[in-house]
Amino acid sequence: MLAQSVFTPEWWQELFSPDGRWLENSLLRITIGAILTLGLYSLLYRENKFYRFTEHVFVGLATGFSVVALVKEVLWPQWWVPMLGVPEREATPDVSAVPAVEAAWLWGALLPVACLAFFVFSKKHGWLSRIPLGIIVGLWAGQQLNAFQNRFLPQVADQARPIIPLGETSPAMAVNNLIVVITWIVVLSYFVYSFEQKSKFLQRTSLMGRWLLMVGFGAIFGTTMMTRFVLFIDRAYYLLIQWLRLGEQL
Amino acid sequence: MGERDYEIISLGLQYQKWGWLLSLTTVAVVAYILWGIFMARRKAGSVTIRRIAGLDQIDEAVGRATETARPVLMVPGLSAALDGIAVQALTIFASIIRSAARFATPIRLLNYNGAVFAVAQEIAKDVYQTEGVPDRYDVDSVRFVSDKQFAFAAAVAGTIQRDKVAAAFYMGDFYAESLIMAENANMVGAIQVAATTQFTQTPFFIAACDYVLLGDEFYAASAYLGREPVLLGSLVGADWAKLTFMLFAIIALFVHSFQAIRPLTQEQIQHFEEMGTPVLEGQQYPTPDEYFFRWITKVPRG
Amino acid sequence: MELLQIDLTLPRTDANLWLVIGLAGLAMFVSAVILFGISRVPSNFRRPLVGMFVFIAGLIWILDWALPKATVQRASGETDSIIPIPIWPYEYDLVMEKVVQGSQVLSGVLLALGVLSILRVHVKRLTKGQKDWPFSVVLLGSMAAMIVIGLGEWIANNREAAGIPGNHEDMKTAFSVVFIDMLQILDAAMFSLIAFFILSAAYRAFRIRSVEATIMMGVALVVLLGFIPLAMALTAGLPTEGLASNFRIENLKSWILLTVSTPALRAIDLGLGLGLLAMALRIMLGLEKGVAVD
Amino acid sequence: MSQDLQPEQQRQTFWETMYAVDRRWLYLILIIIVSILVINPITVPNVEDPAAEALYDYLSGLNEGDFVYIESDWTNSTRGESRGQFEALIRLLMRKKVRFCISTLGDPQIPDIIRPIIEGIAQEAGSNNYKEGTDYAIAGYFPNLEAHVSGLVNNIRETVREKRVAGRSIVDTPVFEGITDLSDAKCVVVITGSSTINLWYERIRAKTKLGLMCTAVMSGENIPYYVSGQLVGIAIGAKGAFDFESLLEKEWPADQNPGYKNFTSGRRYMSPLFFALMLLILAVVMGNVAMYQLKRTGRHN
Repeated sequence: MLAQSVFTPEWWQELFSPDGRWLENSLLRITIGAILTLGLYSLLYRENKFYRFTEHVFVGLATGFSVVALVKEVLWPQWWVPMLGVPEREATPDVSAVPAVEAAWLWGALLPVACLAFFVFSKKHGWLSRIPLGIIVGLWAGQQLNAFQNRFLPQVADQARPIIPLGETSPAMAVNNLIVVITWIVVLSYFVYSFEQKSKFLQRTSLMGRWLLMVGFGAIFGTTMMTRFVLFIDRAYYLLIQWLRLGEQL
Repeated sequence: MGERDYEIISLGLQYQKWGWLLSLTTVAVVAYILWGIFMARRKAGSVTIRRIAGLDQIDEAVGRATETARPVLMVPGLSAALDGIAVQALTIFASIIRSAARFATPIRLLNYNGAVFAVAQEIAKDVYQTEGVPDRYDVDSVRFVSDKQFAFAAAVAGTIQRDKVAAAFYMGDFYAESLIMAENANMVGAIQVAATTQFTQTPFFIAACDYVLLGDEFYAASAYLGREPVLLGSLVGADWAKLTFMLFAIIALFVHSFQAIRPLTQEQIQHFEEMGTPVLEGQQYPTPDEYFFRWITKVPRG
Repeated sequence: MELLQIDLTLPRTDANLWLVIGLAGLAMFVSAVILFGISRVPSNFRRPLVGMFVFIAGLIWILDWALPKATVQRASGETDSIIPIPIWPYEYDLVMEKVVQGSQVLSGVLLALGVLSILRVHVKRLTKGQKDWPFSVVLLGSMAAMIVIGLGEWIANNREAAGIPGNHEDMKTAFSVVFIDMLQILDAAMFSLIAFFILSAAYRAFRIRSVEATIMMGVALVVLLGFIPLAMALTAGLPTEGLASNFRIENLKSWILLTVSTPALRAIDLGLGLGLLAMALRIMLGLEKGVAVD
Repeated sequence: MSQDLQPEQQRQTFWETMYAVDRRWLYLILIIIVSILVINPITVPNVEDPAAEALYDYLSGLNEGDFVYIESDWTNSTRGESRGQFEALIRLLMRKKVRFCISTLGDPQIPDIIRPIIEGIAQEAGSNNYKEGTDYAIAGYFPNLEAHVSGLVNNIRETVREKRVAGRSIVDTPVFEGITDLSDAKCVVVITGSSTINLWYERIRAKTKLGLMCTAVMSGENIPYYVSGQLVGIAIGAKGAFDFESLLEKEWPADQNPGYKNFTSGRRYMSPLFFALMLLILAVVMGNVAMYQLKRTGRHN
């Protein structure tokens, strides 16, 4: 058993008689985090009051943080500062200079539009909330042409690799390239909805497509399992080594 | 400010160097879809689409919830903003809420995004109204939870376990948290139907849920449920686009194959130089990046 | 006389703060009045009106995609690639910039809707003393704490940057406690729970029931083994070249990932892309029920 | 346990239990296995993944004074995999006396997380006591990924000029000596748990080499880029970290170089990972055998 571990008095002394102020006591801070972690892990046995407590702390902190981020990353830099501008300030020995920002006061007009969204709670004027929402979803919709072109056309073009085993293409490569394209087409054929798949052949390909899809999903499953386990192992390290100090640190 | 303070050197960058072919392809896809919609509207009922397994189970799931008097859970995904995916999810949920409203089954519609929450609120309200049971609508049954991924997951898991939901529907964008929700719902023995546009999560839904819509069955769902000509039509258009892409893949396959066995000519080498994708010295055959269709998508424009 | 020549933007000095605030207020008022007018339109015009907003919003981006971009030589000398169509008082690209900025602000404000919903649910639970009301206290409390500390840290940083003396360290420490030691730890903990769920899910689902389940299981296990050193040691005896090398587990893994898995997933992805595009078109043309169109 | 010794009735119940084990037992076993092996890990042999070896060989082939740009955007949520990769990479670069600059994306807190790690490694034997501002620089946090990447590609100096160390901009420090364009960097290494790498594929020019250290989840979508030659190499997940560490050990054996620290979380996490995955495989096999047994004895419905 290591010195400094949870089973030694030193650990408890460090926890309760902090060097310096309590906020700087790293062991205390880790302890807070560790207890919250255990709270979430208790869900594995069953939903309980400890979990419920941790969950509500979590949601509270997270939502609070979103609000903070909204103010300091969106409203302030993207709306307030551009609207009112910033007067220039020269650098002083201990403060760096602040460049001037012109005041685009027209941003003020945006606020009422955004506020229309709050009519969603009103019975009579509920439809007004559809204006800001509509603008947002409209902007999203408009981007999709560009997104489709940039994301999918390269993929489709990339599928086609040489299948003639000459030049720099080895027979093995040629076979693989052929398999790639066939797989792609067969799987895509599974996602054709509106054509009656009367012929045996079409039904077979569609079934085949489903199976090939399962190969892809299996691969995802396999690669993901690893990452997830390592995450848990890392948490175990945090609890057992960093917190309880039951083994030597890295 | 208004007047020009610049000289135009070259115009139409995104159309240069065969770029127009890319734009044309996109336009063609759009045309397919619009044409499909147009045709389907002209003569409705002309379109039939293949069966989509998971969707037939919706009513069964809701019915089961009614018997046990336990709530139905719905999650419209973790879209970062109000986008078409969330809208599609809510469109599907509308029909679920409808049957829930008929059977007076309690619902839980948990949202990740403020805007999506607003729309969900509206839709739920409308459905209960049109079903003529506005009094059955509990305002708090449609909630915003959190817009931090795992806080959301924690809250959903907690809700599932506390309310012992009888049925759970996950539709839309899901990421790592998918399995947290699905396994917890599985613990309380809920019937689960899932459809996600993030195909990296589909395998986990397959493992933990009773019914999973694969890929764009998610988009086909509303057409399948509603049988509206517009939706069916756009589905047909998308099908034709898929077939065209298959054909294109085969053409590209042969083009590239013949390109790959012919050594680069001097003109080609010069051409690639001019186009900003220089050929390595001593290189005899074109590299994959120089295969025609691939090159089009990679050549720098402007 | 400066008041007379008001532009859409005006240089900000320490002097004209109130002028700027006044103008911003004016802008708010005017747009509020316009919107009030809109709210009065007869109900049969509402649908096309909202539809128009959606369509125009979409059109902005479609034009950005379609309008010919150009390489231009600025008067100042440097070259730049823009859409050479001036829209008073800006160039098109600058307008796009503003649109993006505006939409971010817009969707940001909508978070407030969510926060309202949270407050409504939990305050009601609290006042009505419903089941679990103490947890609502916890939630509201931690939320308030995070907001106070988060904004406090932000202000402290700004004051420090502005050279205003004072003790800024406490706030920073407090923030690092609630953010790094609590929020981030909670995040990682919840994330790591997936390890357990993946275990039980695999145990339940990986049964040789159907062809599909079997395929998925087989591939998952092969890929998994391809990542495990000891498993790789099993086939390490095979040659690294030639036919037999294909059966080295890591090569088998890579082959599956590259030759079958990737194209299969790209196919499903293309289908999703088409579905998304169709959705976008329906939304823009107001053919989609549910959103933006009543 | 051997079933033959058990009476008929009990054997059936045994298989029925195996067929549907309460998940909590699995969870408990997983916790026990991982806890034991995290507290005292056992050393497992390694077979380096060729892709990871390719990246290592390229980097370890660099000359003294070469410059490498690192884009690191892992947070606590992928710490398990990314931290090991990060540490191994930094060790290698320091031992090779390669200058590097790090910029982070995604989370303003990351610089605070990585700085102590780097300073810790700089203290180790063989790290040529690296100093911030002379041998390496931390360009800090950039909120906008898109702008940052294109900025680096177009004008690296302007993009990171803002960041100051000891009063002067990092581009005026020896770190950026002779670096006028990103293509002067011998390699850009991206350490990530998210898809930030995709932007690099789009933006980076052919001249600049690109290396990737990612989580296992991302391997499927990124291996193709290694095959097509867009990546010099790719280290995947904890295995990738372990590969790097064992390659460090091969180049600087600890017994010949006293004080050299080659292994950290990569090897540390490998044994618990291995046994956890074994548990998973065992559970799956058990479930299937049980199902088969029940089918055979007609108890499975």
